[in-house]
Amino acid sequence: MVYYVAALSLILIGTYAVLTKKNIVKIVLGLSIAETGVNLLLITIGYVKGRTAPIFSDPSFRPEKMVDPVPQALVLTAIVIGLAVTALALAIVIRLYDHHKTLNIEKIRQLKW
Amino acid sequence: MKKVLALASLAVIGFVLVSTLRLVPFGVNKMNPQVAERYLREGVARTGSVNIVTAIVVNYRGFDTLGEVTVLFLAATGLGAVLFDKRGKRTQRTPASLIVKSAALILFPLIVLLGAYVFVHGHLTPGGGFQGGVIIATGFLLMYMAFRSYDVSHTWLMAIESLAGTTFVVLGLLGLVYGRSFLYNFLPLGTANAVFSAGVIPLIYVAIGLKVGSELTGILDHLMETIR
Amino acid sequence: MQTFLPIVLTLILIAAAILTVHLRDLIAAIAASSVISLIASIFFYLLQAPDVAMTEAAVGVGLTTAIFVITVRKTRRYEE
Amino acid sequence: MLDPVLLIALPLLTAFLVPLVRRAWRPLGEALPLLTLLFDLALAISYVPRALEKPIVVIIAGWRPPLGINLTIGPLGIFMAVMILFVAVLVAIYSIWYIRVEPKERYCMLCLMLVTGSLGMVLTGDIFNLFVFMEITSISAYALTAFIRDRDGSEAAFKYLIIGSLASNFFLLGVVLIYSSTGTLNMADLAAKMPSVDPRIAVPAVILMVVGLGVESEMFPLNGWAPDAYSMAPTPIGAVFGAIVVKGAVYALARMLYTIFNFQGVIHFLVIMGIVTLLMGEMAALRQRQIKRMLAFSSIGQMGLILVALGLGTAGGLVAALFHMLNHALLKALLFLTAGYLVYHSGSKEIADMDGMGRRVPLLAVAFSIGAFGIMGLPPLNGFWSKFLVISETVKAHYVAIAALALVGSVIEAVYYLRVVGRLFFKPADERVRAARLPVSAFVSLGLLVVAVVVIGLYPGWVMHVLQPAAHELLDKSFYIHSVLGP
Repeated sequence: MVYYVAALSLILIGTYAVLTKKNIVKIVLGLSIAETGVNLLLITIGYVKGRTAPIFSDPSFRPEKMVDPVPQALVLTAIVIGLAVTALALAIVIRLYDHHKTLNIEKIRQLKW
Repeated sequence: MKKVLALASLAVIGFVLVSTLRLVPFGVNKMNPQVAERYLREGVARTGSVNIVTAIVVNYRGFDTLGEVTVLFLAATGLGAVLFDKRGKRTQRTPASLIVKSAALILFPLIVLLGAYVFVHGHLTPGGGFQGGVIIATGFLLMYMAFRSYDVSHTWLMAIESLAGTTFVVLGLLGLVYGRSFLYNFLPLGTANAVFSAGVIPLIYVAIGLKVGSELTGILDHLMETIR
Repeated sequence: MQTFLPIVLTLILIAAAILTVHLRDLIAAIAASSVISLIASIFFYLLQAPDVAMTEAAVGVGLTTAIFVITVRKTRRYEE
Repeated sequence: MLDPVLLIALPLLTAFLVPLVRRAWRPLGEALPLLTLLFDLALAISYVPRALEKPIVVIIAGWRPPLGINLTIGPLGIFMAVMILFVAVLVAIYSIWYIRVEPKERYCMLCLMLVTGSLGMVLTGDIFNLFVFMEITSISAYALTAFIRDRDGSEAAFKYLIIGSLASNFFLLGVVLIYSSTGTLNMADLAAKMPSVDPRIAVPAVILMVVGLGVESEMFPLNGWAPDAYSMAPTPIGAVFGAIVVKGAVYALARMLYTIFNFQGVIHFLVIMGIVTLLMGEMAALRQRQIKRMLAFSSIGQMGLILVALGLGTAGGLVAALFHMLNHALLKALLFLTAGYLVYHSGSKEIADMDGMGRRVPLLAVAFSIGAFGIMGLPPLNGFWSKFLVISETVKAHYVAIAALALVGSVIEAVYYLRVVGRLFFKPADERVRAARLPVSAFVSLGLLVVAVVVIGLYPGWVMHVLQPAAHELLDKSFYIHSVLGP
């Protein structure tokens, strides 16, 4: 149960940061927090109490005693996608700072948001 | 005003999610007998990989992984495009102390070795191409931090990146030629729990490891080299 | 211990998330966010997902933090 | 018979290879992306007859669905793929001369991956795979928006990136909820299992996914990124957004709502969202002074019309929606590509500075006018048929008030397009603008688009031949399920 709480609060806090923060680095941070939250939620859903990781490192391990492997595979993909988005976002942040000499979104805003 | 609006919408999202997740019990087996349980039951025998997560990532859902590799490649390409004319001399960094320098020199080969170990053993132990690649990239990060003039050859990075990506797709196409479908595991599976087993899985993971490692190093390098 | 540890970690996690959003020093905020990743990675381990735990530790705690810090070094440290 | 997975695998291979090949032999490296796209287009066209007969199910890695990922190439998928590739090839030809900002090589790679991503979106039969391809499409779109690297380009890209990533987070959350209650990710399997899922889980999941896709498909409150991204990105990319990125997302929306969930309530909700999007888009377009911003808002308006037709839930409505999607893709590409040269020759983005361009660059102005007349819905151009269909189907489905509002939207649209056309031809020209000739690349791409627009306008029956099975594929859930999972 407590994992659900953790995942949900990460999603909500991250989204809150994206929606209200003025500093663009903070906005990107918020995005990555929310992503971590979604990943945690996915893994939590795949967990089964009292079972082990889906690796047959010992022949005595039984498939009935393992947790769901699919969410783990999905989260691996999601983490890497998140890293890619973050890296691109930060490159754009550097560009924006270069043009405007500020990280405050209200001072950057030229186009209508 | 904006904050109130944001909080209100978050309250709605939170409420919906909480009331939905109450219906999803924690820690109970929700596996689909036709999908997840079959991976667990047949995975080792049919893919040769002891680590079922690796079997799914590289084999069952290998197409996702190809997409994922593309996403990273895309990020590296996009980053290079966005920061294109900002390259130049790196900002003056404060030189690291002797301790950091010598520690980096000792650790760097070990870190790269660890990364290589992780992606070669991806089908046996936790870890795989991505983890190994990221570990290698952190090794390069350490070198960047320790030495002011440390530099990686861009031509080499690009060549490794390009070749590794090509290898992945070509392995997939070979599956099409020698097997029945794209990414088909056309090599013999061997005995489980040995390094040379699981057919193409280790080969693909090595390609992914090299690709991720060189891409992330390239991203770090690009970010570090931008003039302020 | 089995039930106690996740609760404590969750509390730290939420505190770190709030700090990340709240702190005006960006380097401190990034440090707090790497704590989030660290705890998330412990959670992944506890939830029997060692592969994911390893990835999150390497990506979230290591690389993401590094690229954030580099970005802040290239721009401005304090939020105005 | 080549395996259809090559449609996706080959462009990826090319994208990975381009940097190497360019080092080895520069001309080949520059021509390779275009050659790949041409080959892909030919390949896609060669699958059309087979796909119309029976959906082609491509198995990847040797695992039958639901175990592995599969591609499902039915009438709808192949229609979308051919449309995407046709526009992509023309944009690639156009870009040869137009894009001179370095790094050109990266531009080609990003475009190639954007096309691959959207091809993957329309062909895949797996919902998480759809998410991955959506990310490929949108990340390349973010990078391309920032490609010019000026102030506004970076800002538009940042805005697009934040809105887009937040939305894809929501989409992933929806996928998580669905997985938690069905344990599968294959679309056909999901469609089969959906009726037994607790609606208290399914409805939030649908909403999250619609929000996630709504951003890319420019649905009303989520389309704030569009005008800036369209107008700040390099011009060919504006055409790509309107014709490829958005269409891929609308396809995914339709697939999600019709094949997987099929909640009548949610589908009809699209009519309301669509008409609001339409009116907001057209009103905003009327006020614009810059030509690319005007085209962007007009694109939002047209997407609204498509959403209205999608939301009707009838076979006729779906045919109309798909037909309008095709026509809008062609027309918006034509308009954007001509606008690029209008801006280039007049040296200004403002509509006011384009007076008399019709005398200086007549071919360009004529091409623009054909696009404008087409999108306004004048016969005998293609836009007429699809607009007529959308509105008559809306009336047939008893949404008379909505049809009237859509007509109002069309009238507004006519006003602002005619204003531009009038300025092009009937205002005295600025002395500084000299007569200019179009480069061959632009001539070829614009010419082909004009031909396509006119031919579809004269012989709409050819397209209808493909559209009817495509609409049928969306409406008949069990047909889709059986063709993927077997009887």
